[in-house]
Amino acid sequence: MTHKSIPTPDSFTLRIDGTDVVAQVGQSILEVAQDHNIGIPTLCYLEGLTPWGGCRLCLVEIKGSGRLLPACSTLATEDMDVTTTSPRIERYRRTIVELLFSERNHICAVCVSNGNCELQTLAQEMGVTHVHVPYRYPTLLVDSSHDGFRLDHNRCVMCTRCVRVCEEIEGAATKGVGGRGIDSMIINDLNEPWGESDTCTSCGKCVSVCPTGALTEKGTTFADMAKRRERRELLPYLTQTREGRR
Amino acid sequence: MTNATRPRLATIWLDGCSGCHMSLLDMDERLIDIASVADIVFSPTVDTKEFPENVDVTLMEGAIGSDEDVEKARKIRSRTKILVSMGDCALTANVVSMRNLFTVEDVLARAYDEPGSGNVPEPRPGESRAPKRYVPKLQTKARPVHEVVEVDYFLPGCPPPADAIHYTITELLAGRAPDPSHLTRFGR
Amino acid sequence: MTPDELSQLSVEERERQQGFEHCLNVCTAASCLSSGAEEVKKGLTTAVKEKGLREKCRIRGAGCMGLCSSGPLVALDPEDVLYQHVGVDDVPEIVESLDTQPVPRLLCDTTIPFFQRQKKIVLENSGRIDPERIEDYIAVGGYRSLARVLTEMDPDEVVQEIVNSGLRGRGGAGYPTGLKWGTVAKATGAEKYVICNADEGDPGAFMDRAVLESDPHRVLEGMTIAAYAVGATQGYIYVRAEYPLAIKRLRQAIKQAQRLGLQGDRIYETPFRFTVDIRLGAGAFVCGEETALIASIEGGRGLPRPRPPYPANHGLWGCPTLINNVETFANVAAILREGAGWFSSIGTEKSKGTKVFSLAGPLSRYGLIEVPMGISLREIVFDIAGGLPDGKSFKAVQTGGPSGGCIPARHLDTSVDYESLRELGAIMGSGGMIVMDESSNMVDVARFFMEFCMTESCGKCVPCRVGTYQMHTLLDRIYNRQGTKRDLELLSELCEVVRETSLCGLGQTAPNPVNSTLRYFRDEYEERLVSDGVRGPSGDPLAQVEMTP
Amino acid sequence: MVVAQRVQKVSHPSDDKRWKIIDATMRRAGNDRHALIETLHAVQESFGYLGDDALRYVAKRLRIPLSTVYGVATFYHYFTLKPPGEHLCVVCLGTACYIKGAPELVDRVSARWNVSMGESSPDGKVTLLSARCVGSCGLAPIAVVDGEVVGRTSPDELVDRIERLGNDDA
Repeated sequence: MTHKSIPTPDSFTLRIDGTDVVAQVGQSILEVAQDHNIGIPTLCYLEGLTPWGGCRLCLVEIKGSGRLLPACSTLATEDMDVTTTSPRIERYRRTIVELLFSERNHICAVCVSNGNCELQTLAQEMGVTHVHVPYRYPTLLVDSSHDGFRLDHNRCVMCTRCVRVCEEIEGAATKGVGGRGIDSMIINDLNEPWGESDTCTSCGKCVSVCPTGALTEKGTTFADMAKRRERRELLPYLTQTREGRR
Repeated sequence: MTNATRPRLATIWLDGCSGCHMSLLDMDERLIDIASVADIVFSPTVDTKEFPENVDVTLMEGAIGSDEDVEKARKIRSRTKILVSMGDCALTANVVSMRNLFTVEDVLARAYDEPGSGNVPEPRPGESRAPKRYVPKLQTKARPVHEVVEVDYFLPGCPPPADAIHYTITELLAGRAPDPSHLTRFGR
Repeated sequence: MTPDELSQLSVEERERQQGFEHCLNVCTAASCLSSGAEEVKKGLTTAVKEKGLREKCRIRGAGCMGLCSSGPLVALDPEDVLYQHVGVDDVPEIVESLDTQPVPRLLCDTTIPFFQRQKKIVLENSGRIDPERIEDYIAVGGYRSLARVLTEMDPDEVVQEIVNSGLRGRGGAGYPTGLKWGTVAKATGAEKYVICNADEGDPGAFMDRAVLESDPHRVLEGMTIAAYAVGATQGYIYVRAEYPLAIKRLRQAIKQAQRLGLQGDRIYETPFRFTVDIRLGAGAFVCGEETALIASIEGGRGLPRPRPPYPANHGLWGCPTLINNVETFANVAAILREGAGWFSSIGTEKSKGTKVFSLAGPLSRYGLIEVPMGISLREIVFDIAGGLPDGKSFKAVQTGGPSGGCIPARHLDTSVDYESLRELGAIMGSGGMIVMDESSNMVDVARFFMEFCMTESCGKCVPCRVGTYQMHTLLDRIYNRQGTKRDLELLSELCEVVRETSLCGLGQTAPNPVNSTLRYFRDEYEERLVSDGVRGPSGDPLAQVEMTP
Repeated sequence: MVVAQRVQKVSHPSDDKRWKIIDATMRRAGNDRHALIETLHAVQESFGYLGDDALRYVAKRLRIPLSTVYGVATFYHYFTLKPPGEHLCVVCLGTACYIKGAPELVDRVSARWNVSMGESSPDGKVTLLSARCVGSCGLAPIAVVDGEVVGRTSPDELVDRIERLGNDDA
């Protein structure tokens, strides 16, 4: 486990946004930043799950590197000089959020996660007032075949948190990704209705980790979703389970 | 425009539920303050038939859903100096865009012909009761306003809170660029 | 087998071949095969048999001879005669004339620049040996470099030789090969791997296919030398399933090499062991990207992962892994045979050696060519390819496929090397080179490549997954005369975001065809724009209104 | 996840002899999960497509989650999950073919048999696929009909060619 600023044999310093910070060997830039209350936006990242590096919102500048690198999956190293934000990075992040809104049918007003949605919050934090690119309006289905849960592809951002939690923590590997590119979809088993899955344990972890309204409990209201969000913040078992397994 | 004339405001309601206008009315007595410094020259709440020339600020509610909406948006844009997209339907097509997942024919059939559509007697097979005249033709997809005309400012929300609308109007009247993001969010 | 036994085999095979008075090499690479080379070869074999000439004449299926526009090709050895557009009907005449004058109407002039201006290293055996017989390769000196390396050189020396040669990766990016080998050699790991990237996915490129079909042992020898240099014992060739002939010949070649002890345990009776297996791609361009390729060999979805860590340290199954492309490996044996100094004397200061291109488009002559680095584009298009026929005029040459760019006529004198092409907004790429005439619309070309990137995007990262879709939508709009000035601005903005934020090379380079056509052919975009007539008053909207009541 | 050291006994989905070919492919790779793509290639070569039963069988034998098998099978465009039509028409959409009019080939075949790219026609006659450069750019535009290369072709010629194949069957 990490300690915020007490030097240990395994610790070293680097600079983030002009400030010297202490990091532990093996920590990612994001972990170090979070330890020091430096905010970097994330979407696909979730503490306790293998970093995915797909949403590109945590891209940061590292002095000497030609490219922006994802903070979630780039190891912090000694004397690294990291800049977490700049007008250019902010512009890129805003565009990425806009691209996500344009990709599927995110209709906040009628979404059960309205007010408790990480995508919505990101848009607000970044000052996204409208989407510059054309909306795709794909025709996507809602899988309500499971007794307790619902999978609404219209709200999915393909962060794969559900896939990772299902495989890495629950060990069921019910969820996966089918297809590729813009046609990628979250699937259950051989792309069958969720309710017919033999492998799903109905543990509900996927629902807990979903950042948007793509995975929800049936019969939930806005208020219930707020509770769900609290519960997600109480998911230290993700980290613990993994630590224990190592 | 000269200093002698008062700023000319307008609001318009396209493909939406009018909720944004309800929120606008929720400004309550602040409406009177606005009316004391500006003229509201066109609005669902004002009895004007033709959108006038030379409007300073127009708040546009609703998505672009029909050919008529396109025509109106274009005319209004050409007669307005500052166009504000008001509410999620204008910004994202929002609830209105839920019909985009279906063809226009299917949408009309659902509304006019299918059992439960309220039409009595039920239409004969192969025959549609969808109006062929007088009602504006639907576009293939409902779209946000800024996909059709240029928009200057955006006011998110479903509906945007009265405070956000008030803030936007007063900032514009004061000659400042409004940034209502501290008061708004998609879907709220 | 020992190195001496190899020399013995080489001599015997040469003697056997010299026993024939004539050798008829029939090109049996993909392009000639699809225009009927197999029938020609069968016809020749039958005719020779019927005439009782089997002792005198050898009919040999050979690899690609390069001039695909004139296929099927048949070359006569030792007469040094090349026949073009050969059909089954021509067979009797060819066989008849073997001891007399060649058939004039079939003759292809081999003094033309197409042949004279090329410099063959990678393709030195292509079209001259039977790719299905290891003895043919050994007869022309094959596997001798490997023998020397294993018996006379330390791994470090081999790496150093490659460093000195100045060879750079032929897959497109041009990373110094020696540096890569050195990194893998220094990396620590229980196991190390050598991977040959033969997932040639660039639409309009078939260099690697031709090399694999024409001279598969060359690639195996290069891989084996690399394995010795970096300390690997297992190799993989990742080849597209769409290349059945290349796969067949590689499989054959591996078996033959195993039979002669050139693969497996105790190669050349030294302690060194190395085995190559084939892994088939399954139609995913992104697998040309190193980390995606590794994911695919591991049996999964071909998704790239963030680098660092680089495969050189953390590659296949977490082990240090050397990945080079087919053409890179195909250079290795020649470098060790002739020396680094010889290799680095060819080409420019920073780009050494030769480059193979597959040349296509409305040209008088096209096909597979190998040219020294530093040659100009003009020499390739107008000398080697003979320019555009039928009075068509040159508009642009596209290099680097979906990651590359279109170069206009005014830059035709540019030298073909990694840096110069990059400066023009194109890239060397793996070697696809497509010439376009006035009938090609550049917005359409950009749209074509964007459609490619969109369908090939793996979907892992947002900017590539959604950005390529959106750029394609905008290009489609503009091409169909429905786009506005704002759409064009938006397209440029997306180009920047996708380039800067995508996870892997596919997304990072996807905007290149748009950027380069915008740079050189902007008017073709602008003339298609429509004015929507619904923009607000120009300038700052606030300045339009005096609000103070 | 529990990794079994020995191969689980899993019975073939049917009596079809072709399953033995699939078994052999997996055995050659030590029944390792890394052999998934090789095995799917073997299935498609033997059966023409990746059926549901085949995917389940391979998943069980190689001890790979169903979702992973489906993910891999649908990631690679070379694999198809539906049985192919009687005749296979592959149109090359490499750059050289594209600029020489390959899109018109696709449009015509698609219109004639009411078949969209990557699908089989409703009458089961024709499957229409695209290839990214078959490496014979000199013959552009190219289609490959039932394995035979049709070079420098035109929309009319190609449609005619496929139609004649259909007639031969009748």
